[in-house]
Amino acid sequence: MGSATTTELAPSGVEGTIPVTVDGQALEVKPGTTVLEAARMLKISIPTLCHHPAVEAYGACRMCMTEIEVRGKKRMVTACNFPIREPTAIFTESEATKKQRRGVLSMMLARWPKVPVIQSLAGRYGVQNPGYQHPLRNEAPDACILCGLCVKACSEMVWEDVIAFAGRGAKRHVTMPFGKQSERCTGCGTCAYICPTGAIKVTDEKNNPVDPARIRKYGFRLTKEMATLDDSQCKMRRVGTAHLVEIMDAYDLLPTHNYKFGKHARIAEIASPVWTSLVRQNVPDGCWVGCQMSCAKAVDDFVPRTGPYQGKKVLVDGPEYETVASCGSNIGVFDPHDIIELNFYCDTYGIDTISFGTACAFAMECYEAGVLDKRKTGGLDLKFGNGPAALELLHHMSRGEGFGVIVGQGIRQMKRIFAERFGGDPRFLQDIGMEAKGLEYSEYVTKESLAQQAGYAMAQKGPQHDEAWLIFMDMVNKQLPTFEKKAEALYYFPMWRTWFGLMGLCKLPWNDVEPEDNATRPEPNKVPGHVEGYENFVSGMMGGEYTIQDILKMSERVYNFQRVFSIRMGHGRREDDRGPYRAMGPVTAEEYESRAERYDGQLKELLKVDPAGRSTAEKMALLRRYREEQYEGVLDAVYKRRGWTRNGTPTPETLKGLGIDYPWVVEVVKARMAEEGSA
Amino acid sequence: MNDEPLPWRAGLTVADVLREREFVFPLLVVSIDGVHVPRDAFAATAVPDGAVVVVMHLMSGG
Amino acid sequence: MTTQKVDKILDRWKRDPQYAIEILQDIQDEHRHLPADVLHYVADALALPVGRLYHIGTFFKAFSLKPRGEHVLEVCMGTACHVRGAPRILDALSRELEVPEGGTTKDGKFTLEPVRCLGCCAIAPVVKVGKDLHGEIQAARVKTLVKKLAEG
Amino acid sequence: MARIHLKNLDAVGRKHQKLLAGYKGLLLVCTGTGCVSAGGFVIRDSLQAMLKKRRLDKKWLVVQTGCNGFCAMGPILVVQPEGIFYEKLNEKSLEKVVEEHLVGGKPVKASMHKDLATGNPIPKMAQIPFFAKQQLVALRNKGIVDPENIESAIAMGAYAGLRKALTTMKPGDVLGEVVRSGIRGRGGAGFVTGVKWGACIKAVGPSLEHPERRPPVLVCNADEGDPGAFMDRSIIETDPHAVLEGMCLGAYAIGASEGFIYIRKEYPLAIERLEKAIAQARERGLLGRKILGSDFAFDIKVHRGAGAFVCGESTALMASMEGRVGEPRAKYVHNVESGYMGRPTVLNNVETWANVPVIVEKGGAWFGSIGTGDVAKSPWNGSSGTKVFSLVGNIANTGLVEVPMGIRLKEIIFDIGGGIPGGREFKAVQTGGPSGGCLPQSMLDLPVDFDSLTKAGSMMGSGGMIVMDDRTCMVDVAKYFIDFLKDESCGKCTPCREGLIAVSEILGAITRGQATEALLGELEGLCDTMAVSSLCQLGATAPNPVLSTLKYFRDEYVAHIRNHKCPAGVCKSLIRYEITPNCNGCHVCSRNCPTNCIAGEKKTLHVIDANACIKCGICRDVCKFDAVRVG
Repeated sequence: MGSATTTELAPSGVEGTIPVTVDGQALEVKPGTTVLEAARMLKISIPTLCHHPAVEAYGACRMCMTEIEVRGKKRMVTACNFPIREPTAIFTESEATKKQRRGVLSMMLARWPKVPVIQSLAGRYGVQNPGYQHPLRNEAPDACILCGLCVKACSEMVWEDVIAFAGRGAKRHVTMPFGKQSERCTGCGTCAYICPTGAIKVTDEKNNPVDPARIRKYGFRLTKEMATLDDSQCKMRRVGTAHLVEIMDAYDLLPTHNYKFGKHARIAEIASPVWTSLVRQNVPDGCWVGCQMSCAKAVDDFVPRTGPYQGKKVLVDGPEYETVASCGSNIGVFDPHDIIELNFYCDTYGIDTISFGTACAFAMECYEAGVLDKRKTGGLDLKFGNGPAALELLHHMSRGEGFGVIVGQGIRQMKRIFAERFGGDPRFLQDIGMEAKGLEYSEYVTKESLAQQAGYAMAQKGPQHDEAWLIFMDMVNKQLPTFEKKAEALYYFPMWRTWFGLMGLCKLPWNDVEPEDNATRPEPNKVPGHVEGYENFVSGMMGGEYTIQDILKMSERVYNFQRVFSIRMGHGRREDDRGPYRAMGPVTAEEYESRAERYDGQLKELLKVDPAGRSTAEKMALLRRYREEQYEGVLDAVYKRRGWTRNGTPTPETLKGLGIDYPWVVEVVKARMAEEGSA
Repeated sequence: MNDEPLPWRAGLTVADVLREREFVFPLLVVSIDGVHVPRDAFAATAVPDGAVVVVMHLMSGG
Repeated sequence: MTTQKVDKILDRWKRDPQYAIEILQDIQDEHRHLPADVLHYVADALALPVGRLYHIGTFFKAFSLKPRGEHVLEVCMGTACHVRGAPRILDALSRELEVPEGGTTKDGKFTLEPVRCLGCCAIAPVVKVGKDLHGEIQAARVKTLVKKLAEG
Repeated sequence: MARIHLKNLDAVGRKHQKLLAGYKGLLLVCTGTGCVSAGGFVIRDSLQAMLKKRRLDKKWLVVQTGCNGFCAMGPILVVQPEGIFYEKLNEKSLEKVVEEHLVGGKPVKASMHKDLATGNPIPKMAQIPFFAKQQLVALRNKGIVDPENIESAIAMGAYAGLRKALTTMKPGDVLGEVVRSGIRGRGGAGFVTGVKWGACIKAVGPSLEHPERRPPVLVCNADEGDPGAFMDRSIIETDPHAVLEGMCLGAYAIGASEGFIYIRKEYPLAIERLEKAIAQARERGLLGRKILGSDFAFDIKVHRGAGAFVCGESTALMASMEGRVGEPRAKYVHNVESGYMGRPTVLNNVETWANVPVIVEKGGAWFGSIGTGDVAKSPWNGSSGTKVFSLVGNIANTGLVEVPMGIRLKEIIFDIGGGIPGGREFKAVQTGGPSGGCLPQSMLDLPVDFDSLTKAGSMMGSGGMIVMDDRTCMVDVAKYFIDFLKDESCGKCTPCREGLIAVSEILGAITRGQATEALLGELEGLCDTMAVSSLCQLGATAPNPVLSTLKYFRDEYVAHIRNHKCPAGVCKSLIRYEITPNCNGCHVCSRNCPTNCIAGEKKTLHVIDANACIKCGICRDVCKFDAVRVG
């Protein structure tokens, strides 16, 4: 029944195809296919000058004039934008076709006699120089032929619109407004790449790459993907990372109330439509020359309700997904105004929104659990959801006042202070204090992904997702069923992503937009098309040929150096690679019972224990023991894969294999190994 | 599906599966018995009984 | 041009980008040209790329990026005016004012603009100054016309 | 003011008629742009003052009307009920009319129109040949109603068609009448209006392709761009409610609730009257919600064009309505499917809309009976109805005329237009604006309709008709149109932009006597590419002036090329000014010469220094003795 209704609603003919012949060769096309597309399917060439698949067909140069026949009537159309709607015969080389192409070429040749693309097409169609003198004759081989591709590309691909047409008729020309270099031009080079004559030059080559053309080719490919595919993928340009808010909620991964839960009934109040309506989209962030993602967003004329800027109009960056989660759902705040204001003051005070949000969430849970009270907080009513209190706390932190001094020191210090001064239960505080290596967790609930628990807690600089984000692979896709598979992912992705840091690159263009054919390639999770692009980028920059293996090796050296450095500073032990239990499973009965079906099921399936008749506390203890054991198993497997000891120390052999076995480095690991007694 | 049993019914499409499982993420790679299903064909592709459905979520964010 | 004045014009058209051309017309009327800073301001207010406004400003005849004179002498170049001698009127005015077509006198008093048909073909050839039409004008008479305008 | 309902529309009209009947007569002062430039407002105000002074203002009512049509004769006053026509009035002659005619009851012969042949005064407007052969449909209220007073229009039957539609017709019935009338678009291309509306209704849906109904938009194109044409301006200045009512009827037939009028900024008086008319119609419940008290809702907004001929092209017009540069797009998807903001859009020009109320009121069959061909069989079968032309150039009676389709060119030019003034010869008539063509003497028997004109190498266009005498150089005329279009081309597509530059260059070389005959072949090649490969009709029809002059006046091209002569004495590089023995040495020419190149003692034959002469022609203009010759 369902499919029958679908057929009825479907527009007539859309499901079917249309018979077409091109120079006598037959094929079937979808309605709306252009004459040019149909010809290209058969590898029949139709010349174009103003057409490029990455931008909307413009139909301006008229080079692609082609004779067609529909219902017995012949007519001349531009192949690039004529949509086929009924059976059509296409004649790409008929006399009528050639006559018009010659006519157009002759006009162009009169004005731009030395431009190679025109000369070569003129040769192909046997066009001679015309007998009149064009008053605007331009003999430059790299003259602008007014095809408009740069204007279209700057608008549709780059979204900057800094290049424009001006004037009309004979005075038409391409320029930046008022003939001045626009401040908004990021120098991305898309226009220069798409220009068919070389009329646009990129003059800034300060980095002096060995092969700029090779880099541009891959840069352009990415630009094209952003222009043509992003709208149907992650909408990074239109929405930005905020699109993740409702997605994470749907997968029970959005931290709420200090990571107790992964979704919230009030999600709609902070979902991406809210941000797209409040936030000015596509603000050129200019963080990377040539990046068309423009994922940075800004709120214009925001008026804070508190603090030193109260009542004044300010401009606020963001908020990104992480900020919405940390300063929103994780502290129970669902008022977008409060979230933006927290965002603004964090930025203004130089405080990270993730660290603030996670620290505040911890304080709030302690407040609700009775560890804190108003007296201890200096009067702040730190209940979940109290946005004004969170703001007040932030202002206290900035001024170094009262309770703000304590929270400002971070969760690791708070745990100690709350236990020592306020009589909190150190075990409970340890379980719910979302930090590792002294850094606050970023905003994903990792309870159901063992690999990501390790991805967070093992990260060298502390628990954030910069090294690896494996939740989908592990929890949803079930691609990492064994310790070994998890270990492999925890080897590959941290090495790969460390490389972005080494290169000064942003991670988003790697996998927040994907090539059209990505799904059909092996290991689409690694986005092989983009990995190739990075290989070409490095090779084009430095000369020579670099492969992914070379790239991973660069990273692995640095990664091991980082570990050795940690060890030298007295850290880098197995215990440093463990996180709080809140990151691994339900700490409280409330958490367990909210997802009882899931946890009971796991007891049955994984532990072969019948949950019936057991108390929640009993079930929680069983689950916890199992999960903690599992975690240790992952640690072992990852250390092994990385060539580290069971305590997480890189072995001299590993260092040697990487070519970094300098004596003073080996000395550090040997000392640690001696300490472990495993030398 | 993804190593978990999935109740089957006649006329079940890939789009139905994704909707029911709340798989709202845009970057999905779906295959049925090892054959890749393009994104624009989710609604029109039926899931046969006993098929092995793999719904791969790619990574994004942060 | 003050920001308040531009804001007033923007508000008159409800800051609707569909009325970009009308907005620029009002600015042109008020200021006799489209200053660069005003175009940037309007682009921001309408959330349009300034390049689009620049294209509009250089495309339509109603606009000028340089200040036009106090009196704009619009010489109709329609067909009826053409066959009744409009080119000679234009030449005569150009000689009299010592400016080329489209030019503005040094004192900023006059701009000479050939324009397309004003639709007053029955009284061709025609010169329009502000709202006043001068019909059946002759080359020999333009001296007097300019003198009269200069005296106000 | 109270809103008007279906039931009391007539009462409102009758009330106004009664008011008019209370006067002894009406004094219709033309205040169209043509007359205004000649002092129409001054005449109106003076007339009122004169009446007041004589306490006659309760006896005679001064009515300002829109364009009377006979623009060359302005300022014009028509005294009703007799219909006495006074022309070229000034304060003095007006005073005389008031004294002798209004007070004394004796019409003033001196200010009446004179028969061209005999010089005898013609008292009544209806007797003047210029008006005699006209048939008024679109201009039905020309010179009768006050365009700034909605009651005046209602008294003459405005909105009666709308009332008829709302009370007795379904939307499909209105469409049916428009289809039956066979009316073709008056804007230039001559597409059948009923077919266009029908296609739009289909595109609105809901359909398989668009399950949701898409709200359509109506647009009235008042961006009259053809040089030498002012039909649309005059209709709006004369009878704006005819356009508004036509659009209301279109909206009712198509199911639109939103309409736009796109009008040139260069028409300030028309814009002013249009905006007044819209405001009055809204106030009286003829636009907006619950029109005439029914459930029908429709409103109209005005967009001002900023000066670009190409905006007469529908896709460019809509781009500019959307706040973008007026660049056309490919019309492979039609406006009725995706026009303004991607919505189904019906665009008709002013004259087409103004005809609709009459079609609805009198029936499509009535309209179809006027004109040529049997449109009952197929709307493409002929040209029905009347057409408004602006008759200008080297012609005695310049002005606006409305004639039935199929009338012959010579009837318009000689019977209505009074032929060529100053004893000169007819040479050509140009129709269809820059995209049209020039037709010679031999074509004067041609019936004026869409298909005949196109076949002859010209086109109907919007109705500009420019008559040229033997002092017109046809190469210069072709170059004039090409230069006009070169300036007005948007520059988007290659054939139009580059083709016009090239053709202008070649024509320039010909007018300078620097061309070879081989260039004529090159010219024809360029024209072919422009005609076939241009993106829009501006470029595609741009070659018409060149091709039609080449077809009918090739000799003149050859004379420029081979003999380096401009037979009409226009092309500056090929002519020289000389003073003939007619000269009596009055010094007028030398005093006016801008380069002081005329020498001669008083009362002796003057001489022009050919080296210093800039060929401005002023000497010839000012010479009262016909002593300056062009050779």
